[in-house]
Amino acid sequence: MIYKETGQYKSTYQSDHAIFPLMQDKVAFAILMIIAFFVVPFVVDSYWEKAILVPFLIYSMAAIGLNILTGYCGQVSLGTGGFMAVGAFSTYKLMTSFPDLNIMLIVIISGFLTALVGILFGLPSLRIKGFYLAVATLASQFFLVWLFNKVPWFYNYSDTGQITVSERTMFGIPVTGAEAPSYATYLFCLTLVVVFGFAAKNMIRSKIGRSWMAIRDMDIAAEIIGVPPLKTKLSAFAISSFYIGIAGSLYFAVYLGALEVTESFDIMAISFPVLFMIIIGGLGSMLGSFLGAAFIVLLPILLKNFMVDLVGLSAVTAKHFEITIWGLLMVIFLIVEPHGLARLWSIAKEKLRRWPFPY
Amino acid sequence: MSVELLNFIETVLNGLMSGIMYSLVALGFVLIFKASGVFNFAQGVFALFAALTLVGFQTGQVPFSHLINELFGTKFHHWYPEIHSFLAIFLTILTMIVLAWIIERLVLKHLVNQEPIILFMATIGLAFVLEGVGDLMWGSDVKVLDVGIPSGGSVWLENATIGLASEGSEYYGMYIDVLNVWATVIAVFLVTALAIFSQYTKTGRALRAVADDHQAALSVGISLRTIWVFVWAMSGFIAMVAGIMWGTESGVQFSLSLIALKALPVLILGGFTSIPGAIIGGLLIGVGEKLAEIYIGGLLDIGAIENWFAYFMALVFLLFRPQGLFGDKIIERV
Amino acid sequence: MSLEKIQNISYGKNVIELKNISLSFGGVQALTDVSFEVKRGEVFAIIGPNGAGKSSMLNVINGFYKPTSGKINFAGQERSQMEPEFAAKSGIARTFQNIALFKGMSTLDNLMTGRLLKQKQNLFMQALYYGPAEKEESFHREQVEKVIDFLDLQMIRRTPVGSLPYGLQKRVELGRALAMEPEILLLDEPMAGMNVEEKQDMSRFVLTANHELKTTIVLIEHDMSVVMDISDRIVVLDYGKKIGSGKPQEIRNDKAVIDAYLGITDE
Amino acid sequence: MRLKKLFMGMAVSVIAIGSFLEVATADLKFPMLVYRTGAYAPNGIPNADGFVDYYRMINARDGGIGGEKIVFPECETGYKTQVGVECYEKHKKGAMVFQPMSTGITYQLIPKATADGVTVYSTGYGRTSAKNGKVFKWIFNAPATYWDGASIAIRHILKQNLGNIRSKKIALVYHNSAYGKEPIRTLEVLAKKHGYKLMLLPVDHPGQEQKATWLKIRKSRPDYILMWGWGVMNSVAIKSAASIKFPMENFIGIWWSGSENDVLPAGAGANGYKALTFNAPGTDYQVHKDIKKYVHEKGNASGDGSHFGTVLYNRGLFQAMVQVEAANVAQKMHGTSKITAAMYRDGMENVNLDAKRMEELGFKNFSPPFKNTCENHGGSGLAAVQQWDAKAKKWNMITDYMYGDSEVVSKLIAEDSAKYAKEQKIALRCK
Amino acid sequence: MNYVSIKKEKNNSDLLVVNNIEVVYNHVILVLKGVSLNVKKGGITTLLGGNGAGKTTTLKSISNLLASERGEVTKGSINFDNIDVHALDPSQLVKLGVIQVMEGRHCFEHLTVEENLLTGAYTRKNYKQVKNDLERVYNYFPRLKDRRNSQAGYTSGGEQQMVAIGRALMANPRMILLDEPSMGLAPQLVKQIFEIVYKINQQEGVTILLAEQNTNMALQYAEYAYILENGRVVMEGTAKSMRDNEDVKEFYLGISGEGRQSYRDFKQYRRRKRWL
Repeated sequence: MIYKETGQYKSTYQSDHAIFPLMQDKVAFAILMIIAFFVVPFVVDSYWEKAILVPFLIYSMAAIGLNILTGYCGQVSLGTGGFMAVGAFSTYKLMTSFPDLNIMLIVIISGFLTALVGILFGLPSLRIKGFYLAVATLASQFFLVWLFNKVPWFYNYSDTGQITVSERTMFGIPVTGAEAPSYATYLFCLTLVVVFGFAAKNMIRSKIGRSWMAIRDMDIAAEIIGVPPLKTKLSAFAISSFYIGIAGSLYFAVYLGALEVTESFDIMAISFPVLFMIIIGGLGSMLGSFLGAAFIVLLPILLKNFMVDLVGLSAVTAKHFEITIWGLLMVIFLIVEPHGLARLWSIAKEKLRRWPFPY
Repeated sequence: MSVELLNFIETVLNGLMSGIMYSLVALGFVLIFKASGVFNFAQGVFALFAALTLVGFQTGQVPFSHLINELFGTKFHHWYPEIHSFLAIFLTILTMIVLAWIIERLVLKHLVNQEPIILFMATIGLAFVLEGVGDLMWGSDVKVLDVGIPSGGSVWLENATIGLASEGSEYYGMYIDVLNVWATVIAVFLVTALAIFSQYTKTGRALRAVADDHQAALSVGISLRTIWVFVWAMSGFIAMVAGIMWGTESGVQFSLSLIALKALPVLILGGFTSIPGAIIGGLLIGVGEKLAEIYIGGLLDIGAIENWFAYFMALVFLLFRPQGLFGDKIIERV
Repeated sequence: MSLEKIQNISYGKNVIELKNISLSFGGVQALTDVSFEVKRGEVFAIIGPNGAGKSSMLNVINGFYKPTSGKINFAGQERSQMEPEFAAKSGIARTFQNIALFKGMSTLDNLMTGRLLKQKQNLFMQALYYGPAEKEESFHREQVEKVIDFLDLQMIRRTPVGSLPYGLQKRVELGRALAMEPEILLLDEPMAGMNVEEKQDMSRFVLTANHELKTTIVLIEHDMSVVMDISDRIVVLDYGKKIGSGKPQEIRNDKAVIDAYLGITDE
Repeated sequence: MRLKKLFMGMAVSVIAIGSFLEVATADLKFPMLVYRTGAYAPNGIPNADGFVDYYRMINARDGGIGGEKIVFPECETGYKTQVGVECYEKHKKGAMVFQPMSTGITYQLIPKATADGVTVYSTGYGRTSAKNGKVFKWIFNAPATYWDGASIAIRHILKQNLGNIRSKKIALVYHNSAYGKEPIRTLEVLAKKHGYKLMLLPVDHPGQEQKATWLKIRKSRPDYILMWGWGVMNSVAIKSAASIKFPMENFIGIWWSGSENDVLPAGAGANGYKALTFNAPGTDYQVHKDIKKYVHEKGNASGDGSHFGTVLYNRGLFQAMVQVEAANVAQKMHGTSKITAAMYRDGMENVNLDAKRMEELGFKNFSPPFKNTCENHGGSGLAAVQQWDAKAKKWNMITDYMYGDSEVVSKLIAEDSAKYAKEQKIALRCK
Repeated sequence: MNYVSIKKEKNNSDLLVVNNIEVVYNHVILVLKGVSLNVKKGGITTLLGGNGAGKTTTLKSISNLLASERGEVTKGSINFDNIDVHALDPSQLVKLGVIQVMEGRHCFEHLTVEENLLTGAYTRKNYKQVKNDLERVYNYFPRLKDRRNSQAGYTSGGEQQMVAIGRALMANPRMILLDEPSMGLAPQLVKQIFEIVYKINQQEGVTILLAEQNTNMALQYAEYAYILENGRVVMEGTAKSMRDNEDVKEFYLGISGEGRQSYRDFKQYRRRKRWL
């Protein structure tokens, strides 16, 4: 009985509502945070930063955003790429228009701007449901990408539509631009993800979260108990887009540093992968957003390194295998546990709780 | 007639033709969605896979030759020079049937009664698998596909219409791609056959029954698995037709799989569950996007709007009919 | 059980009046010129054959359907239709014929959704959580726990309702409605698919809510023995028309009602 | 739970090999970012094959560069920027030069490589203003830039029209991305100068469906069409042009729109199509003989060897040759065969491929001579026009190598690079 | 093949024997904990019990519709006419003559009434007999004949129940598993449906296994009854003996010593004894 919850009684509703009601979870989470904030920054190198950690954090942010919309509010969206582009281009415009604005502020304002766009494109959700909505959200995806490619104002009339980040600092240390040290970009993203991760969790366990889930599970009944569908769905779109916008902002400013909209925010590059993340991680689960992001960021790299460096296949054959195995794993996962990695995790915890007894 | 009018007609005509090309892809989607509630994102990759296989058979490529050569240091690529395209098509159809059977066995069977989004994701996984396997089997080089369908501008139409313009104006006749005409003929044939089949045969009725209620279908003794294999094989066949049409136009290569994205607006406009919807939706989208691209886009000098315009069009239609133009009305009761 | 609730109950006053309600969709006439009123504090039953328009009637009352003609007199105002949100805010709660619970959520969360309208903290405070939002959560949790206690749902507090058996789901649904502290409770076939024993339980809950919380109850039910036993007044619909109304005893002996609905009298 | 074990095993292996165990050798490391999969694979494969065959030939024939073997790990990007970043980070340690093979990834790597001190060589693509060595210390794009290309195409048209194209209508069909948009500014400036009318026709990725574009062309009848396409877009465009009976000799593609893969699907219709090039097609060069002898006949050909001598294959040879030559120069300059990345950059900056040197390398008349300097990272800017002979299935060079409108181009480059320098606060080099 | 002669198979032998089956959902949830039933040829046998008692699961494990809900029979055996059917597909069972009418009707909403009925004959080959049977079904349910061309989704609950039963009849079954035919129906309709079911049983000799909440009705028409609780059979007997049993009276019929109790008079919850 490694994972014991007996003997931990709650005497107040507050403690019963806590994010980690169990001591073990609390401790584990604290340790994780200590490692993330105080150990990793000292050992991180640029490969880990650029190829794994920063993308993982950014995708987690986007996944939280999409999970709010899809996992909690039940509105399937394939427009993530477009919304991330809004975040990225807001950041670029803000950076170039207000050279003295703090980068943290820029990122958050970009989030708010994306939220506004999200509300606009969330309007059809009032009438359209299910896959019809999912496909309809592609309209926003294609339109936004087209817009940022077409209107030169967004990329400051550069010849090619490429945008490049300039250097910005926090506490004197650059966090954007090519000179930013690995630990700085990592910590910058980590802080945002942790802060907004908690905010998301809090919203989910409050009134607004329950309204979303009510709409998700049965919108008619929700309306009848007094959940206004318009406001609730739009709030989900807004908050989801806020997170996705921040993710887009970081994706541009911290991760890639330079990008061009048609390729970097392509539906196959962003919208689908982020949707995989929340489904493989677990719809309607915060933990799932992180697990899913980790899975999707890491797996291809794992497979690639495994096949190219260990097995010694040529890059191209490895890639073909990678695609195949990747697809297979997705299918297998969905068959084994349609509720995602988060569910697997809780089953594992359940087993630990009973260990060494089988039932 | 004024040249403007003729040009307009030409645009509409070409839009219709493009639409048919989209419909060919959308049809496969509809079939599968109707029978198994699966939104099969792999339909585009199906088309690619079918086209690759067809070319592979036709040119006698050895499947997995790249892989085998890499692993064992051998050097073989082809085992026979070339065979007739009809034989190749026949072999491809067989392959697609086998593929359908495998998919039912390995994927669908295990995902019965899952939520639609899970099934959707599974088909994306499937798309990756097929893409990877297709690459491994046949290589990712571009391949020329020629099964003897003529293509290129129609000289006959051009000559026939050149005189229509009013005297003295500069007009060169109307343009239409012969390949698209063929696509239209084939699509009309396919849809008619499908409609007759599903309305008037026992299997067709069973198909619709399965589409309505899996459990009930099971309870009256319809074997879901047979129906599914049947349906997936059929949409594999349609994918092959789409693959041939698109592949003839652009060569067979990975991009072929992205035509699924062009079929999606067609699908929501026509309704996920309606075969005629797939055709009408395709025609509407085709005409709409071409007119938009040429007239709105041309007027405001903003090119490349057709991609999002198609989706916007579909969206506007959806606002009035949330289940698509021909989709089954959602019978909702409280 | 005592939800904090101060009501100036004046029994016998009309709490809602429906005047000449007609409703049609897509050419189908669901309700034709139906009028009745519900009095404060009573158990009021609507009965009639399948497709008589009973559920449509409830949907009109809580604003989900907009009547094509007719007036609704509620909360001192005469209006031509209700809005679902307004209805919910003014204390109309309901349950559904085919359970409409939030299947992905736990029993507790389902009941908590009943409190949504009463929670006032804004989005920012909710995201911040600690402080006022937490206090508010705890307050409502306490209220919901009372309902849990009343309906004996303790064992399934954390269970996702989707995996509960049908009867319990019905009970959770009632709980969600009660958590709204409704003035009027609309129950659409609350006993459908239950055996006698379960019906007895359900009747008890409904009657307790009616007696102790002074909730006015509007009920659709097919089981005549239940209806006759627990309701104060009954209205009978057939093909969207009102064919009778009155006390249970009057209905039992009403010729038109017997012909259209009851067939043989209850043994 | 077997799955779990597999994952654990793989997790361990990635940690082991991800970055820490990157083997540092004395060899010269030329990482290759290739794309043999995805939408652009048909173009990526022959190009990559050229690289690989050349490196293998050098290793086999000369035992490497100055005795140092070339290692050229391939990293498959699928033409995707994010994967490109991962590949770069994975291979940058000890790497001499990166050939991103995509304009998107090039833009991406410019600041990073500059910060890390790694040379980026984008042969005839990428950011045009990187030609200005004063601003872009680590970036090279010799022998010619897109803006050279655009002005050469215009020059070719001018020549055909005896210098007067005032009444002409020229359409640009371009890949709607950073790559495709590159020539627009130049063409606009040139339009002002020469008085032609420019029509812009973007084609969205991947370019499978271009009906509207070609209907527009058919209607408005431009005299010439220029094309900045890549991947499937090229073949569909050429086929469509043939279909609407556009005179193919008036249809000119950039050097990335002129490979066999682009014209073959159009069959006879493609006859007469023109494309720019800065390297010759065919297999009549010494280097091909060497590759045949040292690589193919030994059974070491990259891929199935079927791309040997194609345009993009030959371009791969050329690109690889320049990269190898830069190492040669660096070794000579610094007097050591074990050069560092910084030394390599110096070598690249001092590459001087005159006719004599080309001949030594087995590239006699293969491409025009060029030379990098501190200020000029963009080489000569020379390119020629080649034309497709559909019957012989062969590209023929129909002009000499010519210069673009250097007056216009260099002004644009100065402007753009100055803007970048200002944005990024870069001090100018090369006093 | 003479249709009627086969169907009139009333005698005292057991057509269906369910022996001590256990059913597990999702590999973890044990729903049936050893249920045994014997169903007499040509009779009506009823399964009674509350919600979640396992009635539906029992029927589904016989017709083997469990598989599609991630359930499986882990123990025990099911014999139909001396054939072990527990591993058979639903379609094979239908061919053998066992067909289930599911709870909640499950009509094919977008098919017309007639098409619905015809799908019932999916496993049959003889088109002429199918046509005859269609007419017979219309005889039992004249209302369906009037609505033969309307979409089943637009018919009323009662009509849908008729479609469901009619559809089952179209398979020319030897045994119908009838799950909650009265659910959500008005009293008059309930009676009508039960009468038709009874008629079918009497005239066609189709064996019927009926799961029902409406104990009163079920016991009026059935010959033999089982009571399930919590996945176990807790009581069985002839319908008559059941009707006279005090416990059944109290818990399932709502009648205690002196007569029917009013629903108004139950004062407390959790007052009862259980057969466990």
